[in-house]
Amino acid sequence: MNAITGTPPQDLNLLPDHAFRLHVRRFVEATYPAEIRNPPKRLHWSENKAWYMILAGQGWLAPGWPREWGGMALAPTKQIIMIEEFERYGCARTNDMGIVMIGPLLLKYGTADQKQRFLPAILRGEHVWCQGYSEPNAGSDLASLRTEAVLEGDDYVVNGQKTWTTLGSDANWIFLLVRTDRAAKKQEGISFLLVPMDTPGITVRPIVNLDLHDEFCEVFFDNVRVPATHLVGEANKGWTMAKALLGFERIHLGSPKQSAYALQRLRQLADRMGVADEAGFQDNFARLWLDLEDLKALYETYVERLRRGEGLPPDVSMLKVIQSELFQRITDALLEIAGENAGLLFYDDFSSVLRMIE
Amino acid sequence: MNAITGTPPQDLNLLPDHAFRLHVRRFVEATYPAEIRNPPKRLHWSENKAWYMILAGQGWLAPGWPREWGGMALAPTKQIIMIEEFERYGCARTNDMGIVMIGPLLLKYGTADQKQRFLPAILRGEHVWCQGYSEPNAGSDLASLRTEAVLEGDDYVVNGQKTWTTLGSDANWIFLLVRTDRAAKKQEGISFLLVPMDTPGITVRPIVNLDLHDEFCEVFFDNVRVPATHLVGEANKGWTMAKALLGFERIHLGSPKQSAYALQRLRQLADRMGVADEAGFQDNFARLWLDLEDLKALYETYVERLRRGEGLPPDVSMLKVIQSELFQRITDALLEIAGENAGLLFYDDFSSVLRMIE
Amino acid sequence: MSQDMATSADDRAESIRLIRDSAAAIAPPGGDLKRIRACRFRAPCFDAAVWEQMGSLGWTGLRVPEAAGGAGLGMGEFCALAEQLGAGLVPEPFVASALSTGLLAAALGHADSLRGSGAAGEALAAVLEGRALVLTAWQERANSLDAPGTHGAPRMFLPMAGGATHFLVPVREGAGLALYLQSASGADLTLEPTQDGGVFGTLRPEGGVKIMDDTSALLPGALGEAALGTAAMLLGVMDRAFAMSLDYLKTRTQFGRAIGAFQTLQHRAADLKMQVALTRASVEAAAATLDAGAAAAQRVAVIARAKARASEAAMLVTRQAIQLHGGIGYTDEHDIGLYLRKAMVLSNQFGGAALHRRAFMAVAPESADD
Amino acid sequence: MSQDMATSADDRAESIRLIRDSAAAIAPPGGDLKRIRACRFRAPCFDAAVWEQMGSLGWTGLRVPEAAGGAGLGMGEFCALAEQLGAGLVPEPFVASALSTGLLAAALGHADSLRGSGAAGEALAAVLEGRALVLTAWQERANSLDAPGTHGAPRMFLPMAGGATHFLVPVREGAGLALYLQSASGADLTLEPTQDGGVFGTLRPEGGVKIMDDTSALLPGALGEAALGTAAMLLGVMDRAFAMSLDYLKTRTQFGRAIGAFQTLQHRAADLKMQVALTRASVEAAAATLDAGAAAAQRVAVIARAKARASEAAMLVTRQAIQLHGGIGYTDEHDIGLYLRKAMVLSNQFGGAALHRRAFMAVAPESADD
Repeated sequence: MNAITGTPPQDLNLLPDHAFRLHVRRFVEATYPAEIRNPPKRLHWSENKAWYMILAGQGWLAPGWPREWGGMALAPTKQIIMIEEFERYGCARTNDMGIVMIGPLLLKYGTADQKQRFLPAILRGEHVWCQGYSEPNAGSDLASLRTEAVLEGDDYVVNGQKTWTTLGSDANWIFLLVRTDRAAKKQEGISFLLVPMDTPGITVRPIVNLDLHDEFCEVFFDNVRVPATHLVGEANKGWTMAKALLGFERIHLGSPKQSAYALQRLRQLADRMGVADEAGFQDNFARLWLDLEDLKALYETYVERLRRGEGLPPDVSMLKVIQSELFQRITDALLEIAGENAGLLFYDDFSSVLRMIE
Repeated sequence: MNAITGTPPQDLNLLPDHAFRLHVRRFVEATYPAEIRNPPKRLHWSENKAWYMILAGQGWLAPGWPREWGGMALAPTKQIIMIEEFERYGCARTNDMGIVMIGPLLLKYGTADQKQRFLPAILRGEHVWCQGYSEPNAGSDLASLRTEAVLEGDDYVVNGQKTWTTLGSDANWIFLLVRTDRAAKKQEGISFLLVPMDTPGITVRPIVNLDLHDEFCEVFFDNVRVPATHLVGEANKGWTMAKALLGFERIHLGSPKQSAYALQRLRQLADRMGVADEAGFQDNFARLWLDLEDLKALYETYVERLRRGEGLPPDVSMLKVIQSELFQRITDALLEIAGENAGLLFYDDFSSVLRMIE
Repeated sequence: MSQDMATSADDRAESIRLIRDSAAAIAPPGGDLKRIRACRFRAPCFDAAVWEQMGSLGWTGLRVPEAAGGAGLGMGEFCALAEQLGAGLVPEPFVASALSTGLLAAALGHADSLRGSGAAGEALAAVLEGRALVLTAWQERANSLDAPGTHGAPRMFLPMAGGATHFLVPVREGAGLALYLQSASGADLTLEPTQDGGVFGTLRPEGGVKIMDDTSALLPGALGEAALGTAAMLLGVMDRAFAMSLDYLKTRTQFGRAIGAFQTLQHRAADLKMQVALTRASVEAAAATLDAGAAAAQRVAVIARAKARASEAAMLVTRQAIQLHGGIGYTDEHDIGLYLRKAMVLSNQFGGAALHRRAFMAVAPESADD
Repeated sequence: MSQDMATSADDRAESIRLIRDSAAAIAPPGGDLKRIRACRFRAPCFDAAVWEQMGSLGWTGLRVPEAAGGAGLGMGEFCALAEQLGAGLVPEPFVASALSTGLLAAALGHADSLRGSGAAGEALAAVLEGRALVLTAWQERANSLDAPGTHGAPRMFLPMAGGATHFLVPVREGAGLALYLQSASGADLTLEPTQDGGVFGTLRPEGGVKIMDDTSALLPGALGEAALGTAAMLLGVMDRAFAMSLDYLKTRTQFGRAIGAFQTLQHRAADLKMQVALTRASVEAAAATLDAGAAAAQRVAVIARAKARASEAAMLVTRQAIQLHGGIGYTDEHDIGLYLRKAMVLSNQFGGAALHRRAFMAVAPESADD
């Protein structure tokens, strides 16, 4: 059931792929807010909420959720088509942590009460979630996770610090990985907690990053009391749950679209600077273009695996490495032909040089 | 005293640098055997002996040795000029381990008897030395050196294997690093032994390397008896002595000459293949050329330190890394413009692709 | 995707898998290279008996239409087999021969009125049985995919030419590019050894019979397919060299650890893995594009992409593979060096990376919109 | 080398060392960047008091002949100081100002009959005291070292133009390139912020007094010296960024080890060290070549080499320095990011790497024989 309109959306799995693609394309072209097309930076909730609510109204917010919870129950192939069409048109990413992370988490590990309380609130745009995983000085395997939650009566008392929390200042809820058993080793002894951001003891401090954008935050926890009912699943099993959430979205991290868009800008800039026909530029441009086409071909082989209903092997992560490296080289080329303009603060999108590639 | 003619050579330190350079140049041009100029591979003793004996006759074999032992006692700056002029003319490297390694070793650590026995024999071309350091599966710090020498009466009994012994099949003497104290840690417990190659129990097996040349050998030791008088310096201090031998010659490993010669070949090949004026080639050639010029400038800063009488800092080793990487890129460019010719076994000097860079 | 398309894609995948498996007959996956070492630097540098076996397996006519006695398979199968032969460093000139059988089959279809068609038919039949080897003598200078057909000009870089029984020689005649079939016996042919233990021949063409009036419309496409086949061989070469290096890293120890545990070596191995994966994606996409009957510009673009990638990646991977092996990699005794030697020969055959990048740019504006 | 030459070389080295040490007055080696942060994005984006101090230290006239009131020092000293200012991210436009003082001094020497020489003399004197800033408005398009002097064309990329008191404007007049001195007050000037917290100004020149009839023989050499000075600043930028990264690697720990103990990071640091060393060698060799009075082609060649190297190496080193710092490097709060921002501005100023490589190739055949 659609959380906004109350009507069940059409089952789009019934459409052939190509027809589905055109359907999505037409919808995006007809409804996407023009003023936030191809944003140079990650948008805040105040900027992307309009698009979020348009998707909500259409019943398209949660392509992967089951239909009984207001999702589209869309096959992975069709989810990818949807992503491709959104990217193609230059749609902004929304504050989608509730959709992408909390939904699947609660559907798999949540209690009936938790599902009832949280899922519809996400679809209505009432709960805006952020992710509290990263900590200062922690490796990516969270072995040295230090934010701690101690059970006192019916509450967990949380102390510690999270960092690089994407759009943390937009959120009214945060999902946390916290250490609940100090004696356990490494990834054991970690639990999953859902915490309202207005709980006393939480302080949010935006991080201004190199391109002078406050996309990330630090979040401090000082004796923050969280009802034990906000624990997801079993205590001390948080890391297992977090890993299970890394689904087919991993392929998205290696999408060639960022590089494709940058290469298009490179071509335009070369035209503008009058170097497009120089052999030196052509030579480098050919390398970048061919590398992009090969990345697309490799990306396609993983999409094809999904299409065949197979899982993604761990080496899907190489897409991200290849894409980052290629994007970097395209940016280098942009900087080079821009000449002195590359030093300007507002010119094309060169602050991407200063951006941490996620 | 000159070992061949019996006359003391002129003290060339008295010449100004430029005059010295011209003096060397004229000598090389007048006497160097034409048939071994710019050899594509490291020459064997049978091929380079003629040049070795010409140098011996001139009293120029041992630029760094003191004059009383038949050396030139040449200042480092002048030694470098000599090397530069030899390289410039394309002179082959000789079997010079006796000159470069054994001479300095014995002059510093050898007994009077050892000096008297070995130094003149090197200058007469009677003793041809090779170096027995490397072993299979050993790291470069020799921590895992396994060839062992056990003192039995007046002899050391040597068992083990050396490998990558340069021109080992040419030599009649080998200097060895051997383990004489198994209990000692890492580089301690290693000694320096001088061993005639015709001692029973020594087997030499040439290694055919990738460019199908037998420059290197494996040398096997099976109960080889070596008189204890052939120990150099103190027992168990071999590693310290070996390190002390790494003198200013280290700068030579980073000489830009190999890359300079390769770049010249690249230019010639580009002319021959008719691509020299193509913008794509020019662009790449400019990069390589500029990199070579910067390497020369960096090399010059270390030469300048020697000129000022300062020692070489450990980071002189970066010259070799830069030069190897540049040489590799020039070789890549050669292969590319050679087209199908790059696949030929005998064409220009492409087997350098297959050569281990020392 | 419709159910029908899915099934046909599955059939296709199965056909390619079968071909891939069948390659084990000649190129055992275990990787014993004794036969390869025995052939190298010894005329004719490949094994006539194995060539005959390749005939009886249907490989010498893999792309030849069934009507002309071949197997009539697609570029997907051709590339899958070429990859396996590359992995096994198989010296028999599979790709160069396929270029000629394609032209012979076309000649038989087009030109039955010509005097030479009988000879062409016999030659094709002999190749299909693995009793003959026909090489196309199209190339007049290095770094070119162009066959000018200059009368009397020497034709260069003929792989394994010492074992050829016939040559196909394109010759410019007026506006057309005629094709002559010349016997190898008595031909003015000089041979030079190549890094992989084979030879390149240079032919000064003379005589022969005309088997086709104009091959100019066919030849570029045929050379393109040969370039893609060579890219597939390079894929096999690098894939196997990488696999050998991974094994080596896992089994060798230094300072008491498997050397594969060293971070730097892990990073280098990861880089090589990406190059192999990108090459595979590029080659397989190109083969699929050709089999799907794409337009000429699109064909040129995907072939150029695949060969440019394969040529550069193969040199990088095989050279790094040697370095990952440490000192032993630099001995002729160890097999890993043979992979670099093969890459040195194949990288520039049917066009090197730079040539193919230029070819891509020349057609890409027409073909790259998606 | 003769004894005399050795002594003079030692004197020279000492003079350069003194200048280098004196830089600490403005660019403290400790690296406190509070002043730099206070200046950025706030007009005029540098500190007039510091500029005056640089005047009293003799820096604003470092290259100006003693006869014209300057210190009359060489490119060795100029580059040594520029390097230190780069290391300290000093925003005061030392190099851009030196380009103008050189031209002003030349104008005074050449053109005493012109109406504007009084004004030129006054402007130069004010700059030498750090009371004025004169910028040369030569550039009409990006990626160029050419001053066409087009009448009425906007002049771009004027660094720190918001704090300028005068502009020098080359204007084509017949066969010559006249030089006009225009006051900044009332000038048609637009400002755009730059990544390093400064501005680039665009001037639509108007009026002013002519101070020189033809500067066409001087300007290329003067721009070349500015390019080399910028290369020296980039050397300082990357050298300091690298040193900060090394410190970071030594002090930070992860998994209980100093992160500098990780092999991959060691290798990356070694790569950066080589880039810094090569840049230093290139810049210092170029300065020495200029000071030795080399011929024009040779001067262009060594400047082109140094700027090409410095531009590419600085981008590489400062970007990698951020990565070596991990997450914290990507915050605006941490100083390491300021080095990349500075490199982004300086890399393409007075010509980027590609432009200088082409300049090198244009003159190199005359100059590269040794």
